[in-house]
Amino acid sequence: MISNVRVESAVLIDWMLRFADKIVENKEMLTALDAAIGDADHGINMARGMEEVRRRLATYADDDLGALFKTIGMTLLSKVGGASGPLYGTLFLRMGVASVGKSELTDGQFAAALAAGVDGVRQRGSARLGDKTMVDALLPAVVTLQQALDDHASLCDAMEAARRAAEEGMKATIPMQASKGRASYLGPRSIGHQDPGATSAYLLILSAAEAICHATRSDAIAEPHPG
Amino acid sequence: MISNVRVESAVLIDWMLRFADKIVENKEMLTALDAAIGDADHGINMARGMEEVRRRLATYADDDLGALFKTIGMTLLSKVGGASGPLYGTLFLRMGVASVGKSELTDGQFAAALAAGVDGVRQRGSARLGDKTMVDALLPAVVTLQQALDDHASLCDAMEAARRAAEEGMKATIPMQASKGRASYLGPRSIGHQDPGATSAYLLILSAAEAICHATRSDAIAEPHPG
Amino acid sequence: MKKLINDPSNVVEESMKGLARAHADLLRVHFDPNYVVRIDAPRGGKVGVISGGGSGHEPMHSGFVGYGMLDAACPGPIFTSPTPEQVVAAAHAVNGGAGVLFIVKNYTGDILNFDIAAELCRDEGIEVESVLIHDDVAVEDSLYTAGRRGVGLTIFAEKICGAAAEAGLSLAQVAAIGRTVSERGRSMGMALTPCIVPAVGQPTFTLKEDEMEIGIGIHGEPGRQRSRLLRADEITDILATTIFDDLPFRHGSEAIVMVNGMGGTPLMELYIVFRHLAELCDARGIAIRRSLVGNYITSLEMAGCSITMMEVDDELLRWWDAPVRTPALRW
Amino acid sequence: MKKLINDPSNVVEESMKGLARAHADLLRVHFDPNYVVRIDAPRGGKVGVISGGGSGHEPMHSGFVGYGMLDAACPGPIFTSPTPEQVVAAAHAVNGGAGVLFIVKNYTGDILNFDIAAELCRDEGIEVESVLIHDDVAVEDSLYTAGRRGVGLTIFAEKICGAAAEAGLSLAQVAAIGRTVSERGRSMGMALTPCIVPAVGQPTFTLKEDEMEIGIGIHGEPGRQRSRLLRADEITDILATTIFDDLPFRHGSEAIVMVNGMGGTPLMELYIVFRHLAELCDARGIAIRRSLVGNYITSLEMAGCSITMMEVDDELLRWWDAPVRTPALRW
Ligand SMILES: Nc1ncnc2c1ncn2[C@@H]1O[C@H](COP(=O)(O)OP(=O)(O)O)[C@@H](O)[C@H]1O
Ligand SMILES: Nc1ncnc2c1ncn2[C@@H]1O[C@H](COP(=O)(O)OP(=O)(O)O)[C@@H](O)[C@H]1O
Ligand SMILES: [Mg+2]
Ligand SMILES: [Mg+2]
Ligand SMILES: [Mg+2]
Ligand SMILES: [Mg+2]
Repeated sequence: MISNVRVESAVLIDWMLRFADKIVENKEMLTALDAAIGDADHGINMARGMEEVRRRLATYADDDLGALFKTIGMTLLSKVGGASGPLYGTLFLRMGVASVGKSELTDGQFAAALAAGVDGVRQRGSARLGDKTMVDALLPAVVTLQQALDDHASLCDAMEAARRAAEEGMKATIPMQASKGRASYLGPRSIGHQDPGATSAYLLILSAAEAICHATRSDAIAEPHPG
Repeated sequence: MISNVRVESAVLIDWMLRFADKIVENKEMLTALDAAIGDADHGINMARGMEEVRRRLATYADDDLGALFKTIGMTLLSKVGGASGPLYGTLFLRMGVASVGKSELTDGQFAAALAAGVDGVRQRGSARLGDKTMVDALLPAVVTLQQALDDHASLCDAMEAARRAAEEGMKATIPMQASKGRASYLGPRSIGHQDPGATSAYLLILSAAEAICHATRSDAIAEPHPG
Repeated sequence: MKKLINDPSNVVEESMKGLARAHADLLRVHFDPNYVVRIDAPRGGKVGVISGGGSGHEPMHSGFVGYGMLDAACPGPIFTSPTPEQVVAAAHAVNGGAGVLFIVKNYTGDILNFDIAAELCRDEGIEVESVLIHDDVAVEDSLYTAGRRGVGLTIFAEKICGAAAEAGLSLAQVAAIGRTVSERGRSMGMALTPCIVPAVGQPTFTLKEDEMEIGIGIHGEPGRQRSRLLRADEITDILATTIFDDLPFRHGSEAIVMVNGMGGTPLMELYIVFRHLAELCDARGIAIRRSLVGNYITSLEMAGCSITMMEVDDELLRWWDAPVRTPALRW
Repeated sequence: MKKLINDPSNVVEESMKGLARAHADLLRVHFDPNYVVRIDAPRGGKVGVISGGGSGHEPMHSGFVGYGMLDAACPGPIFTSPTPEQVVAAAHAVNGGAGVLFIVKNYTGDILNFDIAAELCRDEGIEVESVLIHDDVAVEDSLYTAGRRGVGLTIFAEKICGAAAEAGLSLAQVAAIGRTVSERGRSMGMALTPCIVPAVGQPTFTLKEDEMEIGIGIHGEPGRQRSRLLRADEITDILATTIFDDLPFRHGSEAIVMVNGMGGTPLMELYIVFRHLAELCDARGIAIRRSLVGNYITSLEMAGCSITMMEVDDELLRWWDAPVRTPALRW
């Protein structure tokens, strides 16, 4: 059995750096998706925010995960603008509230914090499943994550299941008619396009799975030969 | 020997109707020439004016050639605008002054009236030969006309010579650098394009030659069998 | 992409600098966070009127900062709503103790950011009211969608709330007047050509030589319907009739009317549209009491136009007629 | 050709009708011959200030008819100067016994038609003076050519002569002030895209995606020089330096400055240009006393800009600052 990963500051920063890289790499793609049913700025918005997150995390030292998530959330809130800024900002601010005073999270705590974050997104934007938003990728991911942990999967395996759920959720936005956000103005013309926010949300979950599984492997290698 | 033509109201109206037809037929071509070195309106301007001349001449009755030319000149002056309106307007107003009180012109009187008109154009616009304007077609035409009449050519033959001179003058504008009118703003970039005003002026002289030679032939046919 | 710019990532800041230099008698600008503020802010005892939204709609909003209209504008990046940080900073800059009014266009991003800003302001003891503008009749008005977009009526709300605030009305009163404006106004727009977001470099949609989009918004987004290119009068018929029937404007209605250019359409064409709109109003017995024709709320270099109409009474007309001194509107 | 028009041959008349409806408090229009005239014309004892030229440059000239600026404007067809008939009719409509001033841009067509109109007016006993505007430094100023084109400075002349006439100065005085304006102002423009004359349906020139024209006029004509597309600051350097050196503007010069849009360029970009122009003026010690940024003298939907600068003293500034109430300029 693979050892349990310690979800601490370094892992979460790794998550954010991976997410920043993916956002920057996929900036044009995300913007092109937004051009089709929105206003062609989602990639630009997210890249502006995540580049700033990357800058701030470069010298980040505080061990308190509540503070870490709050920094990420406030950075996105004050740099991104648009719909995605407050939504992703809220996600991390809520994860911060769930992590205050902790320097590491158990598997269950991590899943619960992520679920709280996604719940914040739902409250802020009042989008439901099927509205063709980032919620369509995020919600299946947290539900699947919790389920897999309940079924005693490792956090890495559970995150991999969550990633698959997010991917399916993202793809499921293609045939949907948007009823929230800018794409909803298009009415039926929004059908047939993948939602940009669901796509960046998939990259967020993908990055989390990568960071966690990478940490798990490092720990697994490290453990047999303790310092 | 071909009989002398009687340059009277009907012949001059025929001239104007032919000119109007040619302007309308060549409207796009004239405008395209003006697009290259001017502001793309010469054909439109001239057509607006000549269509109005055609309308007014449709019911025109007065035998006095001074009045006829004045009507044409005032119509162009009040309908064409731009550089060409006052210039062509002046041409006909001056022809009118030279024809006041006459109901027909001799060959020499016709040539002198046309020369007076062209002189008016030169005074109004103070363009010289070589400035790349309508003067480059008009001036050779009136000089050649007078010359041919002095050499005892018939008015029809003389007008045909004048037409050839106008055509050469028109083509000679191609290599010129404009120093008058809108094309002069282009400096050396005006070289290599035929002047639109010289082109409409050629059509004017061509129409005159056609109208006069047509009248000559009609007279020639009519004469052997007088009423 | 042919634009008079230096670097796509600096267009907002560079143009704010130019605005500040050109109108130093009316306003000043603040960077990081970015906002534009009246030269004499804060004015003690006066409600501060603040609006904001993505850039690329100039002169809206920054061009309406000045006496009798906005106290501050918060320009986001091109077509992207500003952040709460900008709005909170602007609120601090204009708050004269009588509270601040946010005029918010109905877009998810604008609402979320202004809502968070309002929460933060209230936490700091600044009284806040918001007026939501959602006048675009091209968009279905349904409980199950994001609702109608806020477009041209925003200018009317900024002018009228600005006048009421200048006259010393309370925050509750100014907000109530703003809500009346919001209820009484309707807009609809169309595009002949798309626009190019500088950072994107490509048009957000493409149209053939003989096509146009009816029911576009102001963010370069495609409209509700693509159609073959119609004559100006036919286009005006479609926009005007949809607006008339929606409020509805009836025989005897009095209205303030705007024919707005999307940025790339010559003024001459806007007057051609206004001409026919006036004929249609005449035929329906709608009295045009005041009008605006020009570029007021644009989409970069998009060609096209929008029509905004608001039913007015004498009180609203008085606020409309009150003096205003801003870069883009003055009388 | 994508335009909000009905029929290319009616654009001028239809837009005049719209103008009249939108600004019935300021002006009225007359058709056949076409002119736009101040609502309160003729004003006894006041010099009548008249300008005119081809249409397609809106808001110039019709948008500057009103209190403190033009008494009448004579719009010709698109890019075609008006006829003497129009100008004479306008002169009759505004003549209050103190004579009329023609503000004429230096184009052969404009000069010929206004000259003939002046002759006809004088025949009828109306005193006439003309001021010729020829401010375009892109064009060689030579005795052997038609000389420099009249462009942006026309707005300055209309504003300042209008103010002087409003103040009751004599025809000779107003004309003298106009000639001072003409001497002290310089302009230069550039285009990113050509424009399409409605009756033609095709652009008058074509530019590749990476090309621009420097030294264009306002009639859709090509410029003096084609160049690769430069950044806004580089373009501003070229236009401004040519203007600075021509007058010349020196350390200590005071100036009124206009950054004008050609019709299809967003306001944001004009402010970016103004920003750098202001930096250049600062560096040279030229004081910008007043400024205009916006679409004032356009070429239909052409994208691009022009810069106009005029050296001023306190007297010219006073005329500039005098109240004005027209569709496109008011303070
Ligand atoms: N009410 C909402 N709830 C959740 N997500 C939303 C909501 N509205 C929009 N979104 C998400 O935001 C994305 C667009 O983000 P972005 O383009 O950055 O902002 P904007 O729409 O303001 O331009 C959409 O693709 C969608 O996933
Ligand atoms: N000063 C002048 N003298 C004679 N002809 C001139 C002069 N200026 C211009 N033209 C003629 O006018 C023609 C252009 O006429 P048009 O296009 O109708 O007027 P505009 O130049 O005002 O648009 C030129 O091609 C030229 O032949
Ligand atoms: Mg977007
Ligand atoms: Mg021409
Ligand atoms: Mg956006
Ligand atoms: Mg012309």
